[in-house]
Amino acid sequence: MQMTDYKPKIVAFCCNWCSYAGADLAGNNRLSYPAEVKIIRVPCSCRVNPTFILRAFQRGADGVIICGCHPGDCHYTSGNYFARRRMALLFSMLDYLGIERERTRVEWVSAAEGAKFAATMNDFVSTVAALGENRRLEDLRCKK
Amino acid sequence: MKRCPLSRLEDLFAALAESYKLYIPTDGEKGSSFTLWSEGAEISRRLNTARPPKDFFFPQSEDLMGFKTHGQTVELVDLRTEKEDFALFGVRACDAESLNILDRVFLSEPGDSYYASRREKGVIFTLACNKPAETCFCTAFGIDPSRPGGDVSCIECGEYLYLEPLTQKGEAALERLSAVTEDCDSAEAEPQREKIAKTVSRLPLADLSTEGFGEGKTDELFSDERWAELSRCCIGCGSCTFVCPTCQCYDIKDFKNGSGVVRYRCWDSCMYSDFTKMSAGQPRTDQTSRFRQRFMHKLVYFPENNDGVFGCVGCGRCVAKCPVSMNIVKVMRTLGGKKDE
Amino acid sequence: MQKITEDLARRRAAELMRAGEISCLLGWKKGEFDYDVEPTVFYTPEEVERELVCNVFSAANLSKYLISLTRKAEGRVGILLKPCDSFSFNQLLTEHRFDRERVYALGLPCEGTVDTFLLKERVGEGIYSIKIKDGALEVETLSGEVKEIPLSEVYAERCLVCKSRRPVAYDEMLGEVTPDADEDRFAQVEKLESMTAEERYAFWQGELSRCIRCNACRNVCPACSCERCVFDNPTSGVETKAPSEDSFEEKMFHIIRAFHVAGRCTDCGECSRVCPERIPLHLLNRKFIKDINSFYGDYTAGAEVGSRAPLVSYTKDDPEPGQGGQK
Amino acid sequence: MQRIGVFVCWCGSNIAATVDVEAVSQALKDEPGVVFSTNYQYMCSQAGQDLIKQAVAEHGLTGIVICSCSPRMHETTFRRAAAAAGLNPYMVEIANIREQCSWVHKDIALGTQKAIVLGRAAVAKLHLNAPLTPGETPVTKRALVIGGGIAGIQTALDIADAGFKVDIVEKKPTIGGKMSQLDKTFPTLDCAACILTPKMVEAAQNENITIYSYSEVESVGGFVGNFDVTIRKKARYVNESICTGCGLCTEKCPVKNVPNEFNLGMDSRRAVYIPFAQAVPKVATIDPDYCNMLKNGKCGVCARVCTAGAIDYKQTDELIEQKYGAIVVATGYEPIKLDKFDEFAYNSSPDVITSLEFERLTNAAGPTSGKLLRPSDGKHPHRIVFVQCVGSRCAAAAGKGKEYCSKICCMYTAKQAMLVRDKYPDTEVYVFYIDVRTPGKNFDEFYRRAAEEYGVKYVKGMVGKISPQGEVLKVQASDLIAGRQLHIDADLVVLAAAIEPDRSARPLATMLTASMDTNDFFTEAHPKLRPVESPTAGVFLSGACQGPKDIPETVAQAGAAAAKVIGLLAKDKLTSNPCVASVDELMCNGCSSCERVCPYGAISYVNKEFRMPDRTVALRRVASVNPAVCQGCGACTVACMSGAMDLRGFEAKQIIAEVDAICK
Repeated sequence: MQMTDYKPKIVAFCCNWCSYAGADLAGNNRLSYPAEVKIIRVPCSCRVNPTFILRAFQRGADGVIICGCHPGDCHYTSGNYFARRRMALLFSMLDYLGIERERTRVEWVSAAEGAKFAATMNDFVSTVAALGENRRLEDLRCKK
Repeated sequence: MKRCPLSRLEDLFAALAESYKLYIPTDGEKGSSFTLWSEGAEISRRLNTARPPKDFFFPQSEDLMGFKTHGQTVELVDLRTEKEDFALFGVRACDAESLNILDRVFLSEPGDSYYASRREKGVIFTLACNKPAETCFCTAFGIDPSRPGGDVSCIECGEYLYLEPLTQKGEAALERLSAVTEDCDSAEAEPQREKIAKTVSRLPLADLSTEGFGEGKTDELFSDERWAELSRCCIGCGSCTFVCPTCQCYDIKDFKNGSGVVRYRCWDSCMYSDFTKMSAGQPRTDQTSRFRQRFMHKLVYFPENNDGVFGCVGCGRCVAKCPVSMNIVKVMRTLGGKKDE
Repeated sequence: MQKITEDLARRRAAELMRAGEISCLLGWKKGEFDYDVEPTVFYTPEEVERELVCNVFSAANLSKYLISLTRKAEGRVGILLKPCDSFSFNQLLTEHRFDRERVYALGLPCEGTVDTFLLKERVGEGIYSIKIKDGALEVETLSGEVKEIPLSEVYAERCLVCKSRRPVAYDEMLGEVTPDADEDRFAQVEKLESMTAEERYAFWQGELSRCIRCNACRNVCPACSCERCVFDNPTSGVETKAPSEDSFEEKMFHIIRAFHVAGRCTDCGECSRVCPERIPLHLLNRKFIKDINSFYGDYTAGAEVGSRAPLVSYTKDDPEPGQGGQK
Repeated sequence: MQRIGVFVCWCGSNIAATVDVEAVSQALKDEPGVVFSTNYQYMCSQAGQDLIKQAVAEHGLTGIVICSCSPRMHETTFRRAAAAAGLNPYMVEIANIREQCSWVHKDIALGTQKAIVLGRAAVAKLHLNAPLTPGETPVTKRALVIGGGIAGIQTALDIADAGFKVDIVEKKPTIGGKMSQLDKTFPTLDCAACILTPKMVEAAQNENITIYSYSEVESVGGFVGNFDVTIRKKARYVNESICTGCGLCTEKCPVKNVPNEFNLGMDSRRAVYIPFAQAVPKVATIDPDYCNMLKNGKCGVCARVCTAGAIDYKQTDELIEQKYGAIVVATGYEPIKLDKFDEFAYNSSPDVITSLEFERLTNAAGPTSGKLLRPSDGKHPHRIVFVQCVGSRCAAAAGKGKEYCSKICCMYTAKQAMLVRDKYPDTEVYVFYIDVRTPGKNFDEFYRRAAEEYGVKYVKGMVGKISPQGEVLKVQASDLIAGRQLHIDADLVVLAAAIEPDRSARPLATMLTASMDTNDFFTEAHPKLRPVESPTAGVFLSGACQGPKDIPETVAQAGAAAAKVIGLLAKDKLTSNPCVASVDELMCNGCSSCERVCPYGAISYVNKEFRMPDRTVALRRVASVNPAVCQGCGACTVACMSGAMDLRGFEAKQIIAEVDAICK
């Protein structure tokens, strides 16, 4: 059922201190993951507004992942704890509205976890690819 | 005049649906709405639809055009969606009249081609109101709910539905219904019209009048101090505007979709704080002036520019839907005079 | 019972006004019809005595008006608070939206308010007049018929599952506190949760596609008290005005609105009451309330002034996102 | 409209091998606002930077996008280059097409396409960039050191030596801290007092140092460079400036049975006391819990004997307000309470003591004048068992003790065991251990000397139970290497109790808005790269308040903290990161949500009059961000419903522009 040439669009929000550095480390170690993943650098996972996530889906993203420091390791001490609450509630709401829950994810990736970053992205892309295109939260005007 | 037995209403709809996309009011759990007719669909038992038929001619949002970028060049894209011929059945007298009001806005030169094309494609079958509601006050604007306008004016009386063509478009439509209709005397429906007239005279808002409004009243009414009191609890939402069959204000916006722009227009409300906002700010900075604008427009400015025709048809939707019961009736009662005064 | 409260409210409010304790009173008065009761501000004791209406149709939550009224009015502002409105009142205080010292609150007992849409559906034709009797409404229709409608059949859903009839804020209570409703507030949410994702999507698509973006839900909401809403602000990047053809913007609007009031919404139900399309918007807010309760422990916005809302708080072992509250 | 220049870096072949750099620069040429686009071998090289300067001048660029390696690598480089070219350094955006593109995607077509998208996102963001200027705040050239132990003293001395004023706040009547209670120090065995007391005297005599002993921090306001601190100087009922420290009062005071905390309650002192002979300040203090005069107004002996007239029963607490540019936390540690370790009979037998008590028992100034005598009967112990890891390295599930290693116990136990064997060769000494950890200069040699030269019997295994029986302590233990149970009749048992942060640290952390870990140790801004700074700007960490450490490490960290403070105080003005939160007051609701999520206390509220859209004037409560304190995390921006709060450099509309560009 899955089209072979279908490439999901994935937006990854990465905190500057851990996950963005983790992504850099994945690069340093040449650990590959699909090019569909595009990273947006934010200072902290707590900078990610639910608006950004919905906006990405509106504009045709098929999956959105938020990566931050592990709980307890936030560069700003508490940012990821707030992000965790916000995303837990938001994701639950999206699920409630019937949006596939596999399209959203939060993953804690430290600056040392280049391998985890690559593995996470590989897994997320294949999960989203299996779901197919996001049709429930897209704005058709983007296809005009 | 033609008639069709009420027992054959289904056949009449089927015949209409052969030539038109037919929409009839149907009942949902949360209210009634015009829906595409399909076999077995039942016509609404409620007096009127939650939203007026305005949407068919002037939808809440519609794409006007698009721009696509290719490198450094821009291409113009026509996003107009052409409608097929369609028929609306069961439009009430008030809503039918509202289209005449919208015509004055959209069809006067320079005409709005988007609206005009839809108007051209649509044929309106109106239906007299056998059971008006307490919120009805169309008579205040000279509308007779027993003689609705549109292309074909219909009334239920006894066992029959009586159909009278009022326009050429209506006549053409009726011709296609010859299999389910028969000729009759126009007097047959009179008893029902009288009955309606009697009910209407007993309506709680029957005494409402446009006395004190209309052309030439701007100066007197604009500076009336009672606007502040009238609008005191208005929450500034647009529900009155968006359920109104005659409100026709819109905003034009650009939606940047990444590969270009979709230019669309959407309904706007003079109740909103950013309505007609300009670089210098909002012309109306408080809710009182926005509230006043809405009713002055319907009761004074519109008639002033349109041969005395008021911008309200008394459908009563705003009366029913306002979250805090601020409505045109209150304004007319407070600032105008009663019929018998 | 209701009549007694109304008389008491008229008398006390007029007294307070005459004594100069309050300069004006936020209350309700009769509109065009018997069921049509509108919020208003009274400035004279005579108006209060003549026009104040406290009955099953006094549905509007008045607390939000305090923000603008306390800015404008001289002296203290009087307000009538139903129990559910008192939660909104506290939540607004928690967020410093008005000065408590400037307000004198009269608490009202409440057994529920009538959903006028249900009432009209139940009556089935035009309503000429309504008499409120014990436990029922005596409705005279336009056709002259008189129908007796039990109140229990036309109470608003929000009242049947009311979170508490125990007022949490007042300077003075008028009458006795009534016993709490006993229906499960989260039953409807649970029903939706038990559906498949496809069914839920179909349900919400059906509901939200009717949205006309009139903003009544937002403008009436006591938690939506922003000086300027992000959806009205062209620089916010999310400003929207109308439903788009495929209804994305309504989804965006309602999700973000629910998120913005998450942990702050007192479940007063005004959003659903005022929706001209009768979209059950409260089910979005109630989902957040239910999740907050199960993820982070029971929390009732507005139960006390100054409490820390769940979204501006955290613990180190909160559940991870996407795991339905599992830690 | 911006005039944007795009520079695509090859990074030699690092990028160019898997990304078609020419295609990328060509594609980005078509982006709105891009007036110049090129690619070059090494953008970070001088030649590459010159290219930027040249293009800025030639094309009148207002901002530049560099498609290159990670911004974590060269953002600063390119910002400097932009500044050198006359641009605001914040008009630079970097598309990471190396670490996050060319190095991870092997397909050239895909890599190139992604690089273009990332470039577009950077261009889209840059369109919305605004020039940013770092803020400046003046610095109060005075430091506060909280805690007067060796950490605090060393930090204060180092800061004072650099010529800055520094105040020490110590809650006890004297500075000196835990080190003053120690006997000898490992691994050199020099006497603690001999190396500490000169430093205490030096601190007292340094004219740049003010010591507030018997004082506590009451409140802290302000921010880096500008802290406002209130210090509560507790009433000691003795006028410090008059008291000569002669000690007459402490001899004449009739209340003799006050437990002496300096000797851990193993002997007594008077109600008026000087903790120890070398106390600094050497001033008497009256203990209000015991003084008859203060309790019921009957006595007054000390006032009568004091020839200087220093006794002042009416003295009250004094509040001192002072401004500081930097604050150093040096609150140290305490041994844990052993209430939960019933198996070691600490509470039931006086002959089971902690290591710190042992220090006092062997100290010449201690309760036994340095003779090792059992607390119970004053007899000389002939068999001593040392138990290590009492409360350290406990499983969380045990419900008692600490999970961490207390770090210093292995070494001081070796020291204590060695000293016993040295002074009393007839004494048999056992040490029970899980592991012996001796990483440190000359540490392992020291331990081996104890075991090999001094005949201390090291047994790998834990003590299971200690039961007092008559005069002896029955020690039941396991020898893991021999694989057998041991039963030893000991005369004295010494427990190496775990150490934990001083209890005053938690409330202090709240005042400072400095973060702590679950064990109440202060967290450092970065565990490796900023180990002596707290995440809260202007707050520095010295000594065991940040984690267990021995004296050399403490002194080293104290010096490092001092160096950081000196670096801060040496500046006349502080420039702050301009990527901080900013509030649009017209939109702010004053709801306090932002304040509640701010980890730095950077947000406060003010009441201001505003002209409202309807032309009325309203007094509104609005947030105000202190840019010197804000670290730019952005937590407040999402907590803010109205969108009044935004983060410079990462504004909502900028991130949305990136999202849009990526999803295109």
